[in-house]
Order: sequence, then C-alpha cells, then structure tokens
Amino acid sequence: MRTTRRQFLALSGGALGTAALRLDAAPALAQNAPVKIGVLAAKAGVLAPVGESGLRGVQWATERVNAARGILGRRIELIVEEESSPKDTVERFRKLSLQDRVDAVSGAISTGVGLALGPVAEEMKTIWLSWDATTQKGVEETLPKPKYSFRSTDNECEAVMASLLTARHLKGKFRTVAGINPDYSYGRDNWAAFLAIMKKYGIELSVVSELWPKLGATDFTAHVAALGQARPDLIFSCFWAGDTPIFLKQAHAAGLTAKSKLVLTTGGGVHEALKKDFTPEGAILGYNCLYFDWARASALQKEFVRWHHEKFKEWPNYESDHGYFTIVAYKAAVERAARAAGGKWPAPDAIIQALEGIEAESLSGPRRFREDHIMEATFFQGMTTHKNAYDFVTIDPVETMTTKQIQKPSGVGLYDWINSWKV
Amino acid sequence: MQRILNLACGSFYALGAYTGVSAVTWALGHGLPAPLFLLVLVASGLALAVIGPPVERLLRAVYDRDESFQLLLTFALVLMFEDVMRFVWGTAPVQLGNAYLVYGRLAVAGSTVPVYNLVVIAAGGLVALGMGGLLTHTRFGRIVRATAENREMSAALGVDLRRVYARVFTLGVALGTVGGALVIPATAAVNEMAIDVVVEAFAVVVIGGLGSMRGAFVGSLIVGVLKAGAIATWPEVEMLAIYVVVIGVLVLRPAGLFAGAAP
Amino acid sequence: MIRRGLALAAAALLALAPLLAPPYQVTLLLPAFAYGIALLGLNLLFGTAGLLSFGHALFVALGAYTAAGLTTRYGVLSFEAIVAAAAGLAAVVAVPVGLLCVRYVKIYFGMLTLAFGMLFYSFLYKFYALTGGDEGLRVLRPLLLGRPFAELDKVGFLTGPFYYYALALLALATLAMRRIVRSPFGLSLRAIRENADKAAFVGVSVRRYRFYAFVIAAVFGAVGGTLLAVPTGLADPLLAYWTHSGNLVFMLLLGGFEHFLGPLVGALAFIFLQDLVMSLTAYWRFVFGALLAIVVVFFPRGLLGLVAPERPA
Amino acid sequence: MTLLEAVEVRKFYGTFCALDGVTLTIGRGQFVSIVGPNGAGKTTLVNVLTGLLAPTSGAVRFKGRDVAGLDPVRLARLGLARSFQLVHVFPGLTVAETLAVAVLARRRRGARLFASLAAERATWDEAAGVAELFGLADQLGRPARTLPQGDKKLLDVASAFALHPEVILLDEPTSGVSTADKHAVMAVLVEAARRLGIASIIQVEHDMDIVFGYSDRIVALHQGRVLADATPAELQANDEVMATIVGRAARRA
Repeated sequence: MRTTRRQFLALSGGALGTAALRLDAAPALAQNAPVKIGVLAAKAGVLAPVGESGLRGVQWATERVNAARGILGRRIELIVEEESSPKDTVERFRKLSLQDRVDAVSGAISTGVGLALGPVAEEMKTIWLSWDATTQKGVEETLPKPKYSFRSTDNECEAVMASLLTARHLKGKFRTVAGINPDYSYGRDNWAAFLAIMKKYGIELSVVSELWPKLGATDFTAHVAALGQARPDLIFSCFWAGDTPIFLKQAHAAGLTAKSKLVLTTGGGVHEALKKDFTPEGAILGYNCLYFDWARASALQKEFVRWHHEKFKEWPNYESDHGYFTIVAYKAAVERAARAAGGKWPAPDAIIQALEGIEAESLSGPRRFREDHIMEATFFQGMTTHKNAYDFVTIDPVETMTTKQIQKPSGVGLYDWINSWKV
Repeated sequence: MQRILNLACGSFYALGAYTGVSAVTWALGHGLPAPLFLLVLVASGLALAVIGPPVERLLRAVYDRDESFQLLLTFALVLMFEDVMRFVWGTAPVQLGNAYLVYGRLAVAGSTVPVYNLVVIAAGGLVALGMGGLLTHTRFGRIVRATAENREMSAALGVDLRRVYARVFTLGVALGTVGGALVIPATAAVNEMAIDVVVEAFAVVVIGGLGSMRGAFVGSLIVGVLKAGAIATWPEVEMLAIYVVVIGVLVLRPAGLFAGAAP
Repeated sequence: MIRRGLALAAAALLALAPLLAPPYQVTLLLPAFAYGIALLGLNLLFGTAGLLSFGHALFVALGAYTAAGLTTRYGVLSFEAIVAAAAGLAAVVAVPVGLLCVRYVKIYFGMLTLAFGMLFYSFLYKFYALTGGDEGLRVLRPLLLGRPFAELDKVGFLTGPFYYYALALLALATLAMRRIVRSPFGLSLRAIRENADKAAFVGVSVRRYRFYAFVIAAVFGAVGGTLLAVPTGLADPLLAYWTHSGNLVFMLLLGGFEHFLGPLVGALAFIFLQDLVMSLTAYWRFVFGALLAIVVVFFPRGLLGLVAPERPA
Repeated sequence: MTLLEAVEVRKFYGTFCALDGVTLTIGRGQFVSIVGPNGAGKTTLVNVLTGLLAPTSGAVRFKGRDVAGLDPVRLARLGLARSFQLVHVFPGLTVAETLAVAVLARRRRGARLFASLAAERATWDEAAGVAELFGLADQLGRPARTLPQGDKKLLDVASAFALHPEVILLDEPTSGVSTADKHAVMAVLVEAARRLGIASIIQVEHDMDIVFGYSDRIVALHQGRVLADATPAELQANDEVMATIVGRAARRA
C-alpha cells in the first residue's frame, strides 16, 4: 500500500496523495466496521460547560443509536478531541479527517473556531455538523455556500425572540434602556438586533448605557455601579456563561434587579446557577432550543432529562440538544441516501445531499437542516418565576417560537429581513 | 519581597475561591448558622496555605538561577493548577447562593451596597495594616525586609534564608487563598479565573512596584479606579487603559511608583 | 563534524517527509517550521543576548494578521510579498516597542514585553472593524512564487508545495540566523549576555545591540507568524495572548536555548507532544505544566542539553 | 598637553562628602598613581573621571569634552578606557573572543550582522597579539570562567588595552596578585601600554613599592581632598604627607 502510494506520489508530484488514499480505502470498509464520528468539544475555559453539555447529547444519541443496531447495522464510534484556540482546533480537525478518517465531525461552539473550521471542512471534504457559532460573518461573508459544513441556528435567534417578547409584553412600560453584553461578536450582534427590532416596532427608547465586559468576567461591581447611575427601565443582556449569575448576583445586591426590568436572551444556558436568591421573577429569560422543564416535552426529552440528571446531578441545557441532533440527523441522512442507493452505504456526496432538508426528531421536537445548511429548531423563552421545586428560577408561561419566525431566511441580510416585517 | 514574580498567584486565588465554596456549602449543610460562614471562609483559605511550603520547595530549585526561570516555573504551575481545579470542581460555575446578604445591605450615596462588601474592604484594609505592622514591628518582619534588601548580607548574619523564604512564600499563598475565599460569596468560581486574575494582579504589582506593600495597595486602588472610570465613561477601552498605564509606569518608573531607583 | 552530519541527515529526512509520512503528520510539521522560525528570533534574544521576552507572540500574531489582511482585504496573494510585508511591519512595530523594552533587563524586560503583548491582544480584540475582533480574519491560500497550484486540494497544497516552501523558508531563516549568531554582532551580543557592564566598557553599545536583536527577533517572529497562519486559515487574537508567549518560551526551553538548533528541536517536540497528549487526555495542560516544571528544574538545558552537554563555542 | 582634567569636583552621597573640591590634570605620556587610605575617595574619583558617576558639582573633561553624561562606549571611542577593582570578564567567552569583542568595537565592526566572524582575520590576529603581550597567548581557546584568578584579572585589563585608548584608568590592577608577581604584572602593563600606544596610565594602587616604582606622578587623597600632587621624589621627601597617606607602609619603608 505504501509502495503504491509512493509510486503514485512520484507521478503526481505529491499532489493528490490523500485523495488517492481515500478512494482506494473506501471499498475496504467492511459493512460492519464502525462509523467514525469525530467530536470537537470545549473542555477548558469559558466554553467548557457548554462543550461538555454538547458532548453529553452526542454520547447519549450514540448510545441509543448503537443500542438500536447503529446506522445501517454499523455502530457509531466517537473520537473526541478538544476544541480550544482556532489554530489548535483546525489541527485537531485535520487529525480527525486525515488520521482517524472519520466519516463526519460534530461539534465546535466558539465563533472564532467556527469561522476557521468552515473553510477547513470544505478543504478536507469532511462533513462538519456544528453545534453553534453561526455568526452573520460566518454565514454571509466567509462561507456563503458551503458544501460540507452544516451550521446551527443563527446566533441572533435568541435576541430576535427576546426582542419580540419584549415588544409584546413590555411595550410602553420602558423608555430608558441599557445593554450589558459580552465584548465580542455574539454580544455586539445580539445587541444590534435588539435595537433594530425595537425600532421596527416603533418603540421609542433612549440608550442610557452600553457596557461591554470581557467574556467570562467575574466581577461586575463597576458595571453595576454604572448601571445604577444610568437608572435604565430595562436592561438587555445576552450573557450565556458564568458571567450571568455573577452579574445578577451583584446587580441584586445593589438593588438593581428590583428597579429595572431584565431581558436575558441566553441566560438559560446556565439556568441552574440562576438561584432564586438573586434572580428576580418577571424577567424575560431564554433557553435557546431546549427547556428542560417543559410540561409538553416529548417522551424523548423527558427520558434524556431524567438520564442527564441521574448521571450528572444537573439539568441539561440546549447544547445537549444541538449535539444530539447532529447525530440523529446524520443517521437519518445516511438512511435516506441508502434507500435511494438500494440499501448500500451511500457515498459522502449522497449523504450531504440527504442532509440538506433532512428532518429528524431532536430532544425538543422536530428539527431540520435547511437547504442552505442552517438548522431549524424551536426556541424556548418566558418570564422567570420562583414557583417551582428547584432553588433556581424557571419560566412560566413558556413561550415557543420556531426559526421560521425568528431566523432570517436563506440569502437575506438580517437587517433587511427585520425591516421587511409587517408590524 | 522575595523578588519572585508569581504567575501562579491567580491560581492560588482561584483555588481559594473554589475551596471556600465547598467548605461553606459543607458547613451550612451541617447546620452552621449562616452569619458564621465568614469564619469558615477565612479558615478554609488559611488551611489551603499548606500548599505554600511544597510549592516554595519547588521554586527553591531555581532561586539561584536567572529570574526568568522562576517566571517559567510559575507558568508551569498555572497550567497544572488549572487542570487540578477542573478535575475537582468541574467546568460549571461554582457559587454560594445569597448567603452573604445575611449581613444586610446599606444605602450609600444613592446606591445600595451589601454590608459584606464593606466587610471585605475592611478585611483588605486590616490585612494591609497587619502586613505593614508585621513587616515593621516584628523580628520576623525586620528579617524579611533585611533579606529583601540583601540576601548575602542576611545569610552572612546567620539568617536561615530557606526558612524565611518558606514562610514569606506561605504567607503570600495564604493571602491569595484567603483573598479568593473572601471574594467568592459575591461572585462565582470559574475555570478561567486564575488566568484572568493574574493579568490584573500583574498590573497592580507593576504599577505599585515589585516588593512594595504600600505600592501593591495603591496599585490596586489605581487599577480599580481606572477600571471603574473607564467603564463609566468609555467602556471600550477598559483593558487597553490598564495596559497603557502599566507600560507608562514601566517606562517612566520601572521599579513602580513606590520603589526607589530603577533596576 | 558528527553534529553537522546529524543536522544534514535531519534536514534530508524533513525533505523526504511528504513522501514517507502520512499527510496528517506532514501537516503537523508546518506549525513546527513556523514556530521554529519564530523561536530562532526568540532565542537570539534569550540564548544569545540574555533577554527573555514574554511577549514574542505579539510578533507572531502580527505576521499572521499581515497574511490575513493582505489576502482578504487587499487581494495580495503572493506569499513572497506577504513575508516581506510582515517582516517590514514587524520591524516598524519593533522600533518603538524595542526602544522602550531594551532599556530594561531580566524580569523587567519580561514584564514590559508581556504588557506590550497584551496591549496588542486588546487592540486586536477591541478594534474589530479593522481586525475582526474575536472572530479574527481569514487567511486565503497564497500564491507561491506566483503559482496558485489550483489543481491541488488544500491538503495536497499544504503537504506539497507549501511544505517545501515552508521548509525552504526555515532553511533560509536558519542559515541567516546562523550567520547572525556567528557574526561580530553575534559575538557582541554574547558579550552583553555574559556581562553587560563589562561589554559597555570595552566599547559595545549595549542598548543599541539589544535593540537590533529585538528588531531581528521581531522580524523572525512575524515571518514565522505568516507561515503559521496559512495552514490554520485564520488569524485570531489568541495568537497574541500571554499564554501563547508562554508556550513559545516553553518550546525554546524544551529544545534547549543554549544550542543553536534548540528552537527547531523544541518546536518539533512541542507540536508532536501536544498532538499526542491532547488525544490521550483532557488534562493535557496538567501534563504540559508538569513537563515544563521538570524541564525547568532538572533539565534547564532542554532536550539538546541531554544529547550534547557542552555549550558549543 | 592636558588629556584629562578634573576641576573642583565635589561628590556627595546624601550628606556624605566623598570628594571635596578635587582638581587635577593628567597630561600625555604620564603614569599617575592615586593613593590614599581606605575611604579617601579613590574609587569615587575614578568613577567620576570615567563618567560612571556624575559629580555633584565641578567638571571633568577629557580632551576638552565634558565627561559627565557620556556613556562608556562614547568614552571608549574618544580614547578613555578602564578596568575595575573586582574582576569583570565574560565567563562564557574564550580569551580570544573576549579580546575580539574589544577589537571589533574599536574598529567599529561590532554591529556587522552578516559578516563572518571566522573571516575576521585582522581582528583575530590583533586579539592574539594583545593576548601575547599579556602572556595569555596559550590560553586563547579557554573560556574565561576556567582561567585562574590572576589570568582573569589580566584578561580584564587586556580587554581594556585592546581598545587602544589614549588614557587608561586601572582600579587596583594588581589586587589579588601575590606580592611576588606584582612587579611582573606591572612590567607587562607598562610594556603593553608602550606597544599599543597608550599615552597615559592612571592607576589606583595600595602597594607603595609599585606606586613609587612606576609612577611619574602621585596624587594623594585624604578625606576627599587632594593632599598632595607631586613626583615620587618630592613626595618621599614630605614626611608629613607620607605619614598621613601611606601610614604603616611608609613607616615600614
């Protein structure tokens, strides 16, 4: 094998070596050799809790698929690598693709990593099912028409939904607004989307303070003091990490949460840390795509939530569902493509084609990949309440919106889309 | 004092924070009256200082080499402690609920301040005074200062340098761990704390002057005021402003605001 | 003689790597080459002139962002132009920074360089209109000697033409640095490292030479940065973060800063160790921290110190 | 012709007056020794003369230029070099390299980036020549840190000589050298100075045999003042000064 390859390289000038290897490797696949799926999960730093959550969803999905004869009789084998800096993660992706020869890669959360991996997935011709990191820049500029990358829902969905709820429930009840958002693209995009939607709804407001603490900051006393001075009627924040409870705690201690209404687009990501002690009732709180305590949840979600709590002593968050969906969507796509190919294991291109528009049951209900490789899902937000059996807040009533309502359609700019609404 | 720039000071701080949460949660679970949690925090911080001597023992291996090696060794400690904390406490933020509001809140000049914050500020002041007293009025303090001035001279006078260093270092570790423990009720312990804190601590020490207690105190005030000022007026430049001041101080007064001559 | 023979054998092995090694291992060599060049510069400062920079990542990041800016913003795809621009830009930035930094030595120099590195990180992060902020800037596939190699996919490009290009650049950088270290200037730097006061009294302009070394190190750092950016395809602010500078120093120490080839050995060892350990355990940072501690305490002369214990003249 | 002059130089360390109005001139071709008991201000004077310390008041001029504010490199280029009381060498550099550093600096070739050091024939030859003068010719390849203490001292002085200065200041060039060897060392220094074209030597020295054996002039310091500035013969005749300055040594003589 090595000799043939060397001869080949000598002919082609070392150019197409990998491709050649993959072609002659393909027929060698035994029908029951495992399907290899690489996983990129953050394990350290701010992203770690979310990365772990996504990994749990993937693992649970894999266990269930494998328990039910795998994909077309082939077991799924996970190869887990760490998502860290863009440079290191690109190298991990290459390793998964070139060395481990995975059939697909699932994972990645950080926007920077997401932007780096997009082109790499195309170059490596490796299917990549992202959990998150779908920024405007990523979708519009960097990879307008990807073949191998499948992205999550747009980053701004949460802000759009929270803004719609704000307009619906709080219109006329506030005039002065402050934003405190993490200082990076996600924070800036969400804040801009919020302001655009308020304008669209004709809500006159004045922005009294715009604060941009570092992502993952642990001290907000100065920010809280600045907010105290600005006295906003409403505070908008898209914190999603450990910064959420810390900010709320310090805001509560300074009496801020009693004076200002809160809109927390993504705080549900760390919902267990939002203790009743310091999180007020009546704040708009977003859980992204999975609300663990939803009364109308499917049996599947209930089973997962139970398993998660038993195993980790924690209630799951949305990233588990993103992770779960990538696995079941891949399985569904392979099966769909196989049906078209007469039951044989389909070629990668056929799997990609099948993934486009594929629909599968996620933990939180049906989901699909749009033809432009963006995920469609249902979002959960609502007003915080203390009336529950936990020591942290939940939401009641639970409002749901689908990406049909809160995600810009394919090929349209976010703000053009917002401006085209009929209000 | 020891002329060690310890990048791992942030790790001690984070370790103190995590341990503080665990200790208080455990104590409250075993029926400790809520107002006494402060004592548990301080005790857990002090108890953690046991890691001081072994770490100091490790650093001792490079005392007589270029200072750069000490810097590197503490960088190694940063990497190791980060994973130790991840292993023990996981990756999710770890916190105490609102226990600290048990001391109540005060309205000061139109804003509300938890009494606990004032307790921590007072504790900080007390520690500063205590350190000052320790360094100026006790035999140990005089030995430490003399040693900081001139290692060889102290050694020649029969001072057991190894013991002095071990004690000073352990004291430093204890200040870090207790500091972390005291701050934790008002915030939450997260993995990236150590690396974040060290950047600010670095700024404080550079601005104040290496080896100067008074400098460290003033340095922390300057950094605090600078941050608050930037957040209130021009939030975009918060971190930039700190580095600009750090570089300014290093360039104009490389030994810091509170030390004598340049290196 | 034996040493030269070994070095030539290693070079020959590297030249044949794309034919012998699996493509993934070949792509792993690329960052090792890039770091090798950057570390040659870092070691001119530390190993030769005795100044330990904790902000060398600034220049690596500068090189990466030059590649990103030129390919995506200005449509400049010629890699020769990118390398030249990065080198020039690094020199321009290194002049004011160096003038300030070389006034100090030892730990003060380390702190000042660290502060400048973090200042640049904050700049990259905050001025997102220019730099892309946290998302960074993409680096497009460059032209090598004017040729696009469009018939190759990215892996073929990386393990083929780009590999040899990087290897040639590394060889050039190594030869250039070898000349510098063995020049009158190199001797003067060593004199400064050994005893700066004495050097001044035998007529060596200590600060001026340190400044030159700083600028040269910056240029090597930036050239390394351009090479680092192409396989990743992205320049991001973490490249300038202080922990990245710490890793650079780690690599240097691992290889052995007293040896001319220490930087290259260190970069290779670090990359392959990281690849191995990251796959084995989620707690690879602990393993690396422990390894660094062991190297600092027990083997301060690094890997090459184990093989060749005498400092070569 | 005056090469180096100090005019009414005062130097205070806080309130302590180390130099109290010192005036002296050193002309071409002179060998001047500065003597005095410990604490008289000898080393302070040398440091002020070489610009290492700025005088509190007064002026030091070398070839008519104010020395204050000139760094050692500029001084070396102007033709003023010095050695230190405590041995200063480059521990990791060989004897040849050490001397080559000085030679390169003098010939303004030290900043040459891409020139090959090995090809610097003239530099190595000259370094070897200086080593020869100081009896270090068979040690060229040895790192300085492995030299015996006496040779380190010689190397230190030799590297200052390699700059071909017009004036050289030697702070106790024979300290640490056994009494028996001192004369040999001095002979080497004087011969080397002659061969390298060094016009004037200023030394701080305790050993009165050496001082009276080699000096053209002796400047006696006491409590920061110039007590006497005379030829050895004149000084020898002045019992009062001899007693104050030289103390035990004079009585023994």
